[in-house]
Amino acid sequence: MPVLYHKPPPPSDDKRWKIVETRMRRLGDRPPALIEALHAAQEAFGYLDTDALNYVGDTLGVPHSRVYGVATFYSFFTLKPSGEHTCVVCTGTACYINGAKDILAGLDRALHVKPKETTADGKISVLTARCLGACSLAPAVIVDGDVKGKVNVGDLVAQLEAM
Amino acid sequence: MSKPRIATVWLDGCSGCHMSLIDLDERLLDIFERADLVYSPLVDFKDYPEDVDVCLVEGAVSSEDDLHKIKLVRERTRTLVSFGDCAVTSNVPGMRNPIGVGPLLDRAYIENVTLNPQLPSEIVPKLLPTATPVHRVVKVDVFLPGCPPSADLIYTMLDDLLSGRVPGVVGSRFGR
Amino acid sequence: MSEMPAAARAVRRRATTEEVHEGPARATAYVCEAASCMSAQAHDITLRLGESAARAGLSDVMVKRVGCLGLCAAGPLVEIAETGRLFDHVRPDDVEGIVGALRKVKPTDTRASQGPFFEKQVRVATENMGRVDPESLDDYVAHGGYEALRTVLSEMTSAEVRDQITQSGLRGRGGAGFPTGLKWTTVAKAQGSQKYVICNADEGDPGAFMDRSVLESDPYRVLEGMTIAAFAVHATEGYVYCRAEYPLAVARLRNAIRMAQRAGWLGTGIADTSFSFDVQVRLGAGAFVCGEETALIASVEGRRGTPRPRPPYPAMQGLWDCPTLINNVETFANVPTILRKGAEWYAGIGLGKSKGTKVFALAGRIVNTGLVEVPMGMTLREVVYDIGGGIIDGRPFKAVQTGGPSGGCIPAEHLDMPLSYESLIEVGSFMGSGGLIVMDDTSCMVDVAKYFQDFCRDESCGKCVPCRVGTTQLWMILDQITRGRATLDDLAQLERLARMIQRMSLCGLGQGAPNPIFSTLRYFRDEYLAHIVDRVCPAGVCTIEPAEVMA
Amino acid sequence: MTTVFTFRIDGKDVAGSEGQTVMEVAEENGIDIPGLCHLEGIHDRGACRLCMVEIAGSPKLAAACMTKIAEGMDVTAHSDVLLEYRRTVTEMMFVERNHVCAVCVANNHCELQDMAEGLGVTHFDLPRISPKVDIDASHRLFAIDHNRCILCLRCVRVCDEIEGAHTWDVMHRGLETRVQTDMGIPWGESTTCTSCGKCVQVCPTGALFEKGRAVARGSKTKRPFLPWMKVVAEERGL
Repeated sequence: MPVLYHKPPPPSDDKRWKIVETRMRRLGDRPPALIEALHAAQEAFGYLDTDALNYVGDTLGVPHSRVYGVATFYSFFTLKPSGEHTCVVCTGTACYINGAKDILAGLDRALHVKPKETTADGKISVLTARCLGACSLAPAVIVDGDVKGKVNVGDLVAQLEAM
Repeated sequence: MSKPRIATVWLDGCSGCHMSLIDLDERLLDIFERADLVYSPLVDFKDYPEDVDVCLVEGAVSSEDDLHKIKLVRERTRTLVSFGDCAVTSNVPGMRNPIGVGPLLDRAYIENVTLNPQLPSEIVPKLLPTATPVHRVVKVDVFLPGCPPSADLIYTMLDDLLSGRVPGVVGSRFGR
Repeated sequence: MSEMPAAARAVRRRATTEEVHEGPARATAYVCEAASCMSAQAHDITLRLGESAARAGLSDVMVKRVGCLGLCAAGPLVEIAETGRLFDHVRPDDVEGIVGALRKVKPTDTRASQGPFFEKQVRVATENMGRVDPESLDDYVAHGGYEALRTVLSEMTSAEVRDQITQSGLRGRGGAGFPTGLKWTTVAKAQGSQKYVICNADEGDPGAFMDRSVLESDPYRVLEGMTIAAFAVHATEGYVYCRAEYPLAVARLRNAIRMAQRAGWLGTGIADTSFSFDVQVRLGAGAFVCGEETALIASVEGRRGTPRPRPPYPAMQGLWDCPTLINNVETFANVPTILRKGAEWYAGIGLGKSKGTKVFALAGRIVNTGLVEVPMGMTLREVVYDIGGGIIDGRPFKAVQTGGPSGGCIPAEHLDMPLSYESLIEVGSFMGSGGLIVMDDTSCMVDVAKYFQDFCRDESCGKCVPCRVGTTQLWMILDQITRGRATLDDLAQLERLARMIQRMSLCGLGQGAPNPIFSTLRYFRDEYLAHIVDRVCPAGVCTIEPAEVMA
Repeated sequence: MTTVFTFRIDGKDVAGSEGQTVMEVAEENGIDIPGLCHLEGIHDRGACRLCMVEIAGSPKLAAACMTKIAEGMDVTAHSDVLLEYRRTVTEMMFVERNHVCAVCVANNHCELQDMAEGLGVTHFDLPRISPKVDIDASHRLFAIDHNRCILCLRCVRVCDEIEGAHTWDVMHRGLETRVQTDMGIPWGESTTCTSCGKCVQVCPTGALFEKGRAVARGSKTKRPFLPWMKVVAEERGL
């Protein structure tokens, strides 16, 4: 299936676009590369903005509405920049029966932030994950990439508040 | 043997269903030859009596007053008819449900009012969180959808009930 | 979730640096570097052990990173290979002690018993786990890796390979247990010049981490299994569809693909034959439904992961409408061993129509949280009590949940039931991918059913009406029950609706969504009634609302 | 030469050519199988589940719109169980969003309303979900009221397969699923929409409608197909 129009230039001269462009080119600049390209863009920029979605769609020859449909279907993709720090709470079964619900309630009480939200000061984003596979550490959270096991709500809140 | 006792009740609705009932015209004479109307917004009885055979309920259950009334009606009625779309689906009164009571009242009584805006607190009954169909609150025996149900449908249903037949699905539709 | 755990970043940086010492060693320390131990700073332990051994002048000691040692609850784990001595919960200041133990290892030492957790297991898919370095192709080959593929390519026809798999009785380890040999034969015989092999590593069941552990611990085995499958079904291209939530597994898998390509185990003309096959990784992006094979295909094709009605089955019309073989990670991981040891050997393990072994992830209120592989037919009691070490704090066992959101809860009365595809279905559950979540008296079964329904409604793709609307309706009723606001009529409606959703939904997600409700109703109806009639939560989990609050 | 299969639907002997679906053959033989996502001329997706039928020998129900016919198959398209299930599906469509027939532009011209009447749905046992959803009236000629959308995706398919614009697609998933234009932007700002009106034409409910139509005045059957093509062409001087 040939691409009907010319490849668009990247939205800016930010070097990170190169990574996205290369990823797409390696996969033939064709529609099936859409999800991989979105992964590349999110990894490079932390989230997917309209520029990124348009660029990826135009390069791969995917209609914009379909790009948007895909980007919003998968919960891994985020269209908004996240806070300075992220706290991912695992809500897998093992964590659930070991108190993940209490952790989320504790975060909401102390920091007024619910899953998929960022605190008002833009400091901390709370996300949930469908099982990190760290069931032996239940309940588990990931704070800025570091997995913490057997989490105590008070300690977690204290750590986040100190950030 | 005394005649069957019929009542009609008006909850949160536009009264259109009652208008449609009046549209039975001369057939009303036939109905009330065979039954007594013991309670209705169309007649002047103060309290809902005991021992009612058939009650047509128009409107959704929207306020604490509606809730109180429908429970009383259910207690004192043998066959309860959900009369028209508001009673059956909550219809137009239900359009407020996604909005929520707080924002709804704010919009109506505060935001759009220039002179002495205030929330009504006396006399008017308190709104329930949602306007619900009658059958979500009490058991309903017969459903008569329609907005409003046509006079023909109402007649067929009453005729069935008064003749001791079980009213079937009466071929009405929501909205019509 | 775009954050990558620090452990995975470390692997990515390190990529392929060899930490395996050359030559035979007198003593070897295996350090578990699978995700669970890695999140407990296991890699730091590896580095410290190496330094410490070097400082102590122990030149004949090897410190080796290995995959999952299984006992995840006790990580970080270090095992002395020669004696079998296991160090758990290793902290930096334990390192000197381990070095001391390494110093004392004598050539005459034999492995001592490690207790029932290890002794009662039978390792097939996980035979290399905790033994080989997951980042070293040489180490895999040194442990018998690629022997099977070499034999297959040089001595067998594709029909013979399929026969072996058929005779072994291997069934799909992703959950449904479809006979693997039959699937391979269907794809092999399907018309089409281009065929694909896809490895389903979109392990989505909460509480399941078998596939992750296999990929983290022994990625070459999965690639070898896929390559054998490709030969058997005449495919030339393959994909591993892996969850993006498993960065360590993805990093090791990508590394393994690169190494295998370089060594000629993937690519054109594998092992100097005319057979060609290559593999690419495709990342999932957080959609549970993509574990369903038609949704998975849609996702590999770069689209929204929505399933489509079957037939046509992917075996006839799959990826880009070509015949496509889709098997799960564990299924592929069994293949090399079956071909090396023979179909009869494999068929000799197990019970009835459930042959071989099954990997289970033990989690929940169980002492030995971790990864185990047991022969089919082992009783649930042996798994939970002998291997799993029983319930935390010695509390009473209430139920074990298997099969993820499409599975069910098995009560104590069935503890002596042998584990097999058939027996699990008989008691109203489902094998699923192998997550076993143990619950004690602190879990409310209505709340558990609500948890799974919440999961299903959140993961419903939204394509078909019964699942999109129905899972939320079921959740709403369960929510009312847990608040003490439901009636017996609501309970009747719950059951009616659940049956309808089971029969009318488009894919396995919707069809299976009511299962947790069915099984908890079957065994724990009294808990439902307690919430509805007596308005109490026996486990004390749910918050019952005051009676006067109106619906 | 096409192969002809003979088989049975509801006990009636019927025949069709290889490749046809159960739905198509049923229609040709005057057997009505309900369906709302099905529309002749665009690809089927088997999503509304109203056309589910029983096929003897199979434990699972099958979507008639996507099930290819086979020699000797024995299809049951109408049974008490199927009727109950179809009623529940229809109910689900009603309670998912905020359908208020009395104030709907499509009142009396609505396929969902017809479906409920045809199946004898008199009320909804299921509680309403009552989500807060948007109305987008930014397009010059048309508007979309998501309160009335049942996600049949006829609009998405007709826009892609017939018009070739692919202005419409779906966003989010599960109960949050919505049809959307371009990058989820207001319809009026879409750069791909040709204003052809096909989506409005095929919408089974009052979700997509022409602006300026009053309640119950949204009939799509009583006027020539795609009149807006002419309007737009004239405006552009074509």
